[in-house]
This record gives sequence, C-alpha cells and structure tokens, in this order.
Amino acid sequence: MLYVAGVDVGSTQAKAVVLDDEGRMVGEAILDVEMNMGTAAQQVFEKVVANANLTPDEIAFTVATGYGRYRVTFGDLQVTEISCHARGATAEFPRTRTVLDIGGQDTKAIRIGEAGEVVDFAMNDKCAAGTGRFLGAASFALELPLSELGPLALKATAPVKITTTCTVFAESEIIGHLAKGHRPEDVLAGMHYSIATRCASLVRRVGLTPEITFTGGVSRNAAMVSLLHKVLDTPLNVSAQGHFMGAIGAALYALDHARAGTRHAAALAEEVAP
Amino acid sequence: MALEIETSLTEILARCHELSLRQRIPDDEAGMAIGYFPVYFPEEIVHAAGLRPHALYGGGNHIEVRYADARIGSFVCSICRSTTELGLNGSLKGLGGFFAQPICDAAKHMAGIWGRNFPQQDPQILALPQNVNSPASARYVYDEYQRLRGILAEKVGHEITDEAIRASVRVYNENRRLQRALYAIKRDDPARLSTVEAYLLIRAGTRLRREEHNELLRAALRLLPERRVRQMDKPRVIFLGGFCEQPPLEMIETIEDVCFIVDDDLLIGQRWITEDVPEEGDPVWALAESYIERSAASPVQYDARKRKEDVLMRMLHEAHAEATIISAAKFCEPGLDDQLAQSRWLDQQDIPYLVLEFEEKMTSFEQMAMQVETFAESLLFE
Amino acid sequence: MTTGILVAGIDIGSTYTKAVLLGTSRGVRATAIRRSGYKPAAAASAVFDDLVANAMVAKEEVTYIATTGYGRYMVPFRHAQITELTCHAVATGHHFPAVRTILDIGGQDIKAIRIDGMGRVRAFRLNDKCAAGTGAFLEKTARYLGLETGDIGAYALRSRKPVEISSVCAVFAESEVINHLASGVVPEDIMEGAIVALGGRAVQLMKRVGLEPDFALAGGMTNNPAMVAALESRLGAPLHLPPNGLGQLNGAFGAALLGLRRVERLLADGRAIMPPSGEDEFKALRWSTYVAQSASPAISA
Amino acid sequence: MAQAHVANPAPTVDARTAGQRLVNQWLAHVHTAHERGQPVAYIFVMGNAVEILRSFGFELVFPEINSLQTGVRKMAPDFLAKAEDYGFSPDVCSYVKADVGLMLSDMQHPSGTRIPKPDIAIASSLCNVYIKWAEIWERHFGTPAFVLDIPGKRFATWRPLPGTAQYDADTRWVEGQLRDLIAQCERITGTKFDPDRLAEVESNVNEMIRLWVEILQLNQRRPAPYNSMLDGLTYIGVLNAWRGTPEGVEYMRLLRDEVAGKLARGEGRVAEERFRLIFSGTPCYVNMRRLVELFESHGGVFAASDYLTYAAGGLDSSGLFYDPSRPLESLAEVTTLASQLGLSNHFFSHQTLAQQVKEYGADGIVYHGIKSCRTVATSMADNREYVTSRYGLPTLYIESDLIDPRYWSDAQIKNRVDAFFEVLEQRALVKGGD
Repeated sequence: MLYVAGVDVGSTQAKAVVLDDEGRMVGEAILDVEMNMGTAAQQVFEKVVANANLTPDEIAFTVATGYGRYRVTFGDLQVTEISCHARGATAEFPRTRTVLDIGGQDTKAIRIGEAGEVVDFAMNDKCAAGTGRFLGAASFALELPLSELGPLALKATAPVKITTTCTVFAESEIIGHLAKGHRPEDVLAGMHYSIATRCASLVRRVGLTPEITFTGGVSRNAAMVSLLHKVLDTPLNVSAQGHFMGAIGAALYALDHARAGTRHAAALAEEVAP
Repeated sequence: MALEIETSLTEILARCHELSLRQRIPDDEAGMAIGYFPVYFPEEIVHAAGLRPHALYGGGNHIEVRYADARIGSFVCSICRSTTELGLNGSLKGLGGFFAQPICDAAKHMAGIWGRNFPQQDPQILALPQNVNSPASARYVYDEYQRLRGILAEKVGHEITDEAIRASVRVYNENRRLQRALYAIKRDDPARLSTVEAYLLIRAGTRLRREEHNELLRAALRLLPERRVRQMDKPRVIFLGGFCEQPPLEMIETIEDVCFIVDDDLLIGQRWITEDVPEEGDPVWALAESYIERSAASPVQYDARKRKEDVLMRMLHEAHAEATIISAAKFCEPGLDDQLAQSRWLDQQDIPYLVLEFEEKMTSFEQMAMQVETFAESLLFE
Repeated sequence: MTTGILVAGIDIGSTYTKAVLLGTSRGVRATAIRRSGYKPAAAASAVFDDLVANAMVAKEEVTYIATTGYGRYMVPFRHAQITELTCHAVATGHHFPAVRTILDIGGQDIKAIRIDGMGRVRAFRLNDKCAAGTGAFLEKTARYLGLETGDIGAYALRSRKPVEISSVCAVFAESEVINHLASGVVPEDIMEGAIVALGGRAVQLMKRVGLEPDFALAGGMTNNPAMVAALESRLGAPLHLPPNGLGQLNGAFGAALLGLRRVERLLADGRAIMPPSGEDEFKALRWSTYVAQSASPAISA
Repeated sequence: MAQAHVANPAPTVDARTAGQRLVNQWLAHVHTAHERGQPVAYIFVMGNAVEILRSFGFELVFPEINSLQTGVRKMAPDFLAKAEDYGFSPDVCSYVKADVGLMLSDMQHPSGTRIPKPDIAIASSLCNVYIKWAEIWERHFGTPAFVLDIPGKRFATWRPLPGTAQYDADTRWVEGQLRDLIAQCERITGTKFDPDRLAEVESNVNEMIRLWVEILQLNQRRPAPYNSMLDGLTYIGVLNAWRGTPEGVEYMRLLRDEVAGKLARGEGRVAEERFRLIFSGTPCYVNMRRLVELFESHGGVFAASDYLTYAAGGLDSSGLFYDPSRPLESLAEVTTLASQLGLSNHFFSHQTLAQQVKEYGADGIVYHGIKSCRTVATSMADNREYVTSRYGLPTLYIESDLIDPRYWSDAQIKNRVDAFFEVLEQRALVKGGD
C-alpha cells in the first residue's frame, strides 16, 4: 500500500494528514505551534504517522504547505497553501470555482478554472482585520473558547456595529460595548459581521463565481458560515474536514508525485523549490 | 414667535438634511443628472443645458462599502472609495454623464475606473489646468469649457446658447450671494447660525435645482435674524480640510460643542467662485476667467498669487479668529502637505492650532472630542 | 475633620478609575483606585466612597468634584469635566515647573503634550490609529512571551542585545516574535526590542510637538523601568517621573488641582459654588443623531 | 528590424560600464554646477521640457532619482525619518519625504554629491504630487515653481488628431506655457533663447527615441535579452540624465548594439526562460533586485513594463519625433501627445497593458501597488480586475513602497510569487492538455 502525507504549517497551528493510494484519509493530526515551526512540523508529522498506525518510512511522499513550508526539512516538495486549499476543496467539491480560506493570520480567496486549476487569488495578510485572529481577540476579551463564539453569536438579536479594523483595538472596543450594556452575543455577531464583510470583499476581488467552498479553521464556525451566505448571497460548501483542507490538498499533490514515481518527483522538487 | 421661527428653520434644515443623505439618482432625473467629482466644476454650463448637475461628495458614514474595497487600493482616500461604491452598488445608475477633474492623482483615476465599469455614462476628465499664472491660462480653460459645452449639447441634442448660459450665471450669482450672506452671519454672530446648519443649507444645493435652492436660502435668511440666540463663551476658530472629502456631521458638531467655527473651507466646490461672474459678454469666457481670477484657494490648486500661508492669514484676520483647526482627510496628499506648511507657519506666528485627521466614514468621535475639548480648554483658560 | 476646602479629582479610565483628594494647601489628603469594569459611573461612585473613607471625611465636606478620563461625562455628581490632557499637563507642571514636553503612553494611545511654565497646554499630538504605537503593543508581546504586564519592565532590563522589531502591525509583530524565538533569541531581548521599538515611536511623536526639554513621563508606563531607560537613552536626557507613586494618579491629581484653582477663583470673585445639577447641559439639536433616528444603518446580519 | 544590426564584435566598453560612467559624470557636473557658474534646474521625469533647459545650458537635477537612490543605497530610512520628524505624514509620497530628508541634511546626498539649490524648478501636472513637491521647494529655497500643465487623456479611447479643435487647443496651451518658461529661463540665465540650439537638442532626442523604441522592441523576442525591471531601470536612469545630448545618443547606440548582440547569440536574461511577464507600476527600489530574483528563480522575466514608458520622460514607445525645423511648436506637440499617449496612460493603462501582452507574448501581468503613490496605484486593483476578467490573463498584485523598507514583507511577497508561478504552471498544464 502506498501512503502519502500533507503537512500544513501555519503561524499558530500545524496540521497533517496521511492518505492512502485511493486518496482516503487514514490519519490526521493537529497541534499548536509554540516556539518553532520546524519542531512543530516534525512533531505533527510524527503524530499523524502514529495516528495512521504507520512508520515514517512508509510515507512515500510528503508535501509541505503553509507559511512554515520551508521549515519542513523532511518534506519532498513545498507547495503554497493557495494551490493546496484549491486542490483540497475541488477534490471534495468538484464544482468549486471559488475558495475562501479564513485562517488564523491570513485570509485567501482563490478562483478556480474549469479544469480545477488556480486562476487567480487574493490574500489579506498585511493587517489582521478579516482573519481568524479577529475572533481570537473576541475570545480573549469575552474569556470564551473560540469554539463557543459562533454558537453564541447565532443568538444575537441586535448586532452591534464594530468600527475598528485593528485586531488589538477590537479587544477594547468589545469591552467598551459591553460596558455600554450591549449583550455579548450582539457584540460577537458584530465581530463576525465585520470579518464576513472583509472576507466578502476579498472574494469579490477574484470574482464571486459559484460554487464557493469555505475552508480553514474558521469554517467550523456556524455563525460565520451563515453570515457569509447572507453577505455573498450564495450558499457555501463546508467540509467536515475544512480545517485540514490545506494539508489534504498537500497530500493530494504528494499522491500525484508518488504515483508518478519518486525519482521523477524528487527531480521536480529540486527544480521547483529554490 | 421665537418658537415658530425655530420650527420653520428646523423644517428647512430637516429637508436639507434629508437631501444631503440622498445618494440614489431619482427616476425623474435619470439620464439628466451629470455627475461630477469635486472640487471646481462649472455647474452653470450643465444648468444651461437643462441638465441636473449632481455633485459627488462621497458616501459619508452611512453607506456600507461592499464592492469598492476590491477595486481601490487600501491607501486611497475614502471619497474615491465610496464614490466607486456608489457606482458599483447601483446608486448612480441614473447618471447621464460623469466628470472627474485632475485636482489630484487619485481623482484622475476616477475617470479610468468609471470608464472601465460604466462606459455607458461617457466618463470624462475635464482638464482643469494646474497653471493659472500663464497669460494663456484663461484661453485654455475657455477651450476646455467649450468642449464641455459641446459634449452636453450632444447629449441634449441642441445647441446651448450664450443667452441660456448667461441666465444660468445669473441664477448662480444669486446663489453665491446668498451663500456669502450665510457665511457673514456665521462670522459676525456665530451663535445665530451654526456651521452644521450652514453646511446643511449649502449642501442641499447639490441635490436641488439651483433656483429652488435660492428660494430655500432666502427663506432661511429671512428667518435667521429673528431667531432667539443664546450667547456662549467659546473660542473663535477657522476650520480647514473640508474642501473635497467631507468630514462627518458629528465631527463638525464635536468642534462646535466647544468652539465657534467662524470660517471654513467646507464644500468649497459649491462656493468656489468668490465673487459675481460677469453677466455681460461671452458667458463661457466669463466663467473661465472667473476660475483664473475669482476662485477660492484650496490645496488642489496651485496659484503663485495665493500662497497657502497668506490665504490662511487673511481668513484668520477677516473672520477675527483666534485659532485654527487644520484637518486633512486620511490619505489626502495635497491636504496633508498643506496642513504641514500651515501648521509650521502658525507655529512661527504663535497662533494656536489643532491638527486633526478624519475620514468621511468614521463613526467614533470620542477621541476627537477629547482633543477638541483640550484645545478649547487651552484657549479659554489662559 | 473640617479644615477648609476639599477638592476631589476623579479620573475614569478604560481600565482603572482613580481619585485624589486635595486640601487648601494643595497637599494630597487621600487617594483611591478601582477597576473601571463595565459600569464606569458605578466605579466612579465607588471610588469616591473609598476616597472619602480613606480621608476620613464625609461626602458633604467635599467642596468640588472635577472629572477627567474617557468617562468624564458619565459621572452625574461632578461639578466640571476636564480632559485628561489638560489634567496631565497641569499636574506635571505643578510637580516640575521646568518640564516643557510630556509623554503619556497609554494602552489605547500615546500622547505628546507641549506645555508652558504654568502647566498650560500649548500643543499636543496623539497616535491612536494603530496599536503598534501604543502600550497595547507591549502587552501583546508580553502575553505572547507568557509574561504579566506588570513584569515587563523588570524582565526586559535583563536584556543584553535587544532585537529589532520592524513590523508596523502589532498583530504581525507577533510573527516576528515567533521568528525570533525560533531562531533562538532569548525572550528578554525580544521584550526589550519591543520596548525600544515603542520608545522610538513615542519619541517621534514628541518631536511633532517640538521636543523641548525638560521631559516628563506620565501614565502607566512610569512603573516600567525598562521603558523609562529606553526613552531616556533615545532622548539623551532624563525623564521626570511623577513623585510618590502618583504616576497612575496624575490625571486625577491634575483634575483636583484645576478644581481647586476654580474654587479659589469663584471664592475670590465672591461667587457661590453651585451643587452639581446631575443633568447634562441642554444641547442643540444634533443633526447627526437625527440621521441615526430616521435612517438607521442597521446591520443586516 | 533587429537582424539588420550586427553586434559590434569587440565593443571597447560595455553599456553597463558606459552607463555607470555617464551617471557619475552627470553627478559630478551637478555637484560643481554653481562653482562653474552653471544654472541648476530641478525637474521630474514625466513632462519636464528638458529640451528647453538643455538649450539654455542648465544642469539637471532629478529629485525623483535622488530619492530613489537613497533607497538603492539603503539609506532611505534615515532620510524618511528626518521628514517624518519634521512633520510629514507616513501617508505622504516617500520620494517627497526622502527629498525633504535631503534638504534637512544640508543637501548631502548618499552618492557623495552635494545637490545644489535650484535656480528654476519645473513641475508638470502629470503627477499632482510634483506640484506639491515644488511648493515645498518654494518654501525651502525660495525658488518659484513653474507649473507646466500638460492636459492628459480625457477618456480611455482619446486620440487627439492634428487638425482637430481639441488638438489645437491642447498644443496651443502647452506652447503658451513653454513660451513663458523660455522667458523665465532668459531672465535667469541672462542669455537669449536660441531656437537652433533647441533644434539640435531635439535632433539628439529623436535619435535617442529611435534607438529606445528599437531596444524596447528587441525584448519582444525570445529569450528576452534584458529584464525591463532591473536592467531597464539602469537604462532609463542614463536616458533621463543625458536626454538630448550626443553622449546620450552614443550610449543608446551602444546599448542597442549590445542588446541586439545578445539576441543574435540567443543569450537570454534568465538561463531558462519559462514565463514572460509584464510589470505594471513603479519599482520597489530598495528590494527590486530581490523581487527580480524571486521571479527569475522560477524562470520568469519581465519582458516589458509600463514604467519604462512613463519614467522615460517624453521618450514614448509609440515613437513621436520632433520636427527640428519648427522646434518650439513641435516640442509643444510632442510633449502634449507623448503625455496623452504614453505618460498619462497609468490612469487608463488597461489598454496599454493589453497591447504589451500581445506584443511581448506575455503569460501574465504583475501589478506592483505603491503604498504612497496614488498616481500609479489608485485604480490598479480595478485595472487588474478588468484585465483578468476581460482578457483572462493571470495577474499578480503585490504591494510595497518605492523606497520605504517598512512596507516590504519578504515572506508575504515570496508566498504570493510562489503561488503565482503555481498558477502559471497549472495554466500551462491545462492549456497543454487541451
């Protein structure tokens, strides 16, 4: 049996999956990046291999993606998360033409062509407004875990307008709204709305073509899914594995290379990776 | 009696206020409305063609930007962004023409943006010259205004006569006289007419037929002398920075809570000719020559005869102001450059000033209030 | 104890509410401090209770109450409200008549103030657009390094080779911090690097108001010895710090001082000190709020 | 056309060395101008009427080049900090701020040149910041600004044709201003205007235009002999500083021969040219070498750039020539037309870009948005949206600054460039599979 791995090393989390030669997921792992992306990559790889009841030697090909992709010293090839999210999204939802990935520190909109190829992309990574980090600020200010933010926001009746775009100031704005007597759910709904509108703008930058697939950690947030649906006026595909989409895409690239033969892949790796 | 006057004024102002928020072109003006981006624009020629000049003063803090962020760089002023948004969200669908003027580098791009997105509106640049000190300047403005006249004549399908333009000049001269009367009240008796009120009265002119606006101003000017006034001890200041992108009403109110604004450059595009335009002779020449000889100074006009420091000195002197609030719209390069030149000059003259930055879309004014209050405290408690 | 005039200054900040009670001799009679919490008015009231209790006087004995800080309008029992800039200026001028430039680094903004010999504000500048130029930047960095805000200074003082932090966004500065940690930089060098970066921004703001010596530091950063050292080295001159732990109380002290001056002026003019009305003054019709009523831009969420 | 030129088999000096020498020589002239009693003109690269100044013997200072050189020499942060300390907003053009930094540094430029103060300063309206910049000189040096208003395109398809009322109005206006400028030059230099001298300068410019257009066109062939955003930047530096001179003509000839020679020998700029790209916007001078490296590591070369059009002054790639028999009239005509056809097209640049894509066989367009330059960058995103959807071309949008290194984020730019090449590869694969 042939196995391949995809490792997605972001600034806050490292994720990894292992696929078999049919492209079925046989293992997944996730952990927080603490001090060092390289270490985190190594650990998450060991973990995913263990979760799949395999040994590292059994992995025929590994593709690394994410900001930390060049820190993955054991990887055979690096591919950007743009291509990987696109690949992962189209594998699960073949009619995907637009991918929205909201990550911890950057947000990406990707347009996909007829053949599943990436045609265009836009990223928000200069300022943390419109990224998952904005929710991190809410989580800190409200002293609630990230996973509880979405469900609470859905209970809002009178959403508050959030004016700041600076994530750092968002914390104090939240506290200010609470001080004025607004309910946490209404403030949270405002936060979600602020992110959704920024992301919608990013999606429009590449052209809003259905179907849209929503990936990344924030895709697990039901309030964000429903708000994006409203703001974009289109339903979104959401995978149960949305937060692993980058790693899955990376693993699918690994599978291509593994099937084509490792020697060829290694040569290609040399050529593509500087 | 006093109550009746106040009620009548409030009614007029409420109407003005409603007009100032109107962004969508009314159906009965569709195709007739000629949009133009600030600052200097010869509305008279549009008026004479029987069309409706539609001043584009941005979206204020009441529209939500959904589409324009994808089209405009993050380092561009809000008025360009919100105007593009109004185009993309359909509010300006009824425009029968669009003019941008080369007042600044961002404004020049508006014609390109419009050309790519709304080619059917025949977007154009009206090439207002940045050199007004050449003997050839007036002739060039004249040629360009004639080009405008030709474009508009083609739109309406008939020639725009000199007589029609002269009639429009008369209407606009009357309008300018009425505006100057408002400003005189604001200067001489600032408690009688607040700057927000004067602002709303003048801004209404961007959404009304000029004749109707004249009537409205006359009505207000009849009521104002009778109004009961509560005198207050506030410092007299000049406000600069509102020549193109408009500060939110809240900002002006925040300043007026603690200061009298006795002169300003708000909506200068509605007041850009400072005296009467000659009503005899070639009316297009009269307009062109008025741009050269009788136009208000702003950061987007270079004129060797109007040093920015001198203009400010004259304003301070004529309005008997003791201090200046020099504002600039975020990312407005001409405004930011002049703001610095003026503040350094004020430093030398030892005239108190406050520097503020604004965006039309801002909604939070607490920080600004704190600054303005501190400034007023420093002026009052010497 | 009923000795002459008592004036209270209350500074309602976003995090803490602080109060100072002054007597006729301008001596501090008592101080009090509490977290502002979600209800600033209640906090102000509670702090005032603490203040009179600490001074062992009755509330009625307090002649005049001046408020400052972001919650200055939220206190119904005030006689007057004054902005924190004016208050910081007058307090600093009182303590250090030679000071001409004051720096106040807060969590939400930095302020640079130029004052004259009487403690009057001549010019001021604020940086409040981006968190990278505020105290929040240090708190973020500290949080990432697992430090308490109060420990920042002592920790950073251990640094021998501060790193350069160039990011313009406080959030992205975090990635820089991660990178530095990953490449083996010790945390104290990162903390000190953040302090140096913030100090640089602060001094730049001071230049905007003329950078005339003497210099003084106000606000919470007075407790951070590393920040003080970084600023002094950047300025090439010493910083005056508020005496006797009054750093945090500087705003309240200034409010009380201005209140006292006002009382003295009123008494000299033979005018009565009216009790606070508890009501806000009549304000003219605000067209901006009129907008909000008629055309509320409701969030379509 | 290119085949017609046989490369010089043994050039005594290569274009790079010649260019470097000329730049140094120019800086030395500038340095000693006032000692030698030469008047000094401050001018910008777009719309500068350099021919008239040259005919009066002015030494030319290009403050834009001074500013970008602070970036190239990694000294920009010092100069920018001085200007910001003085009170300039971070949002103001960083060229302006670097120049203010220079004024506050006693005009001591990092190149070692002490920049003399201007006797005349000309700001064209092609960039409005030029005018605000000239106002700063007015205040600082007391030198009055001469604003040369050059009317640009009025709409995207604007074609001003000789004989039309509009053409006459525009050229008459520019000519009138040029006459004002001549009068002012006469006052400053105390010499009379010499139309023959102007004609001579114009003949030199004509020859330079002829060669420049040829050089640009040579890069339409494969593999591209030079990278327009690295080599090209050096070319236009020399070209601006020596425009209208015999030395300039000589340099262009040397350059043309060299480029043609490379082409004849099949020497491309990159070893294996995989993708040909168009660069739109102004360079990030601090990191241009790094940026080009990122692209070249993937086999991508910038075959053309709209920057080489508008930053080459009136040397428009559409090949407008002076008629030295009517030197002044023809200067007005070419200045106006070059501005309308070449320089002001960053406001309507989607057409130029589309044309360049066709001519240069480009695989995509790279847009570089400048944080503080609204002249070039205001509508870039809209332009990109149009070009992408209308022509179906892969495009990349990156953002940094002219010379302010604070706005360069290496990891983010690398991520985008990597992804862009993945797009190009995938596209090639899909196309190849059709």
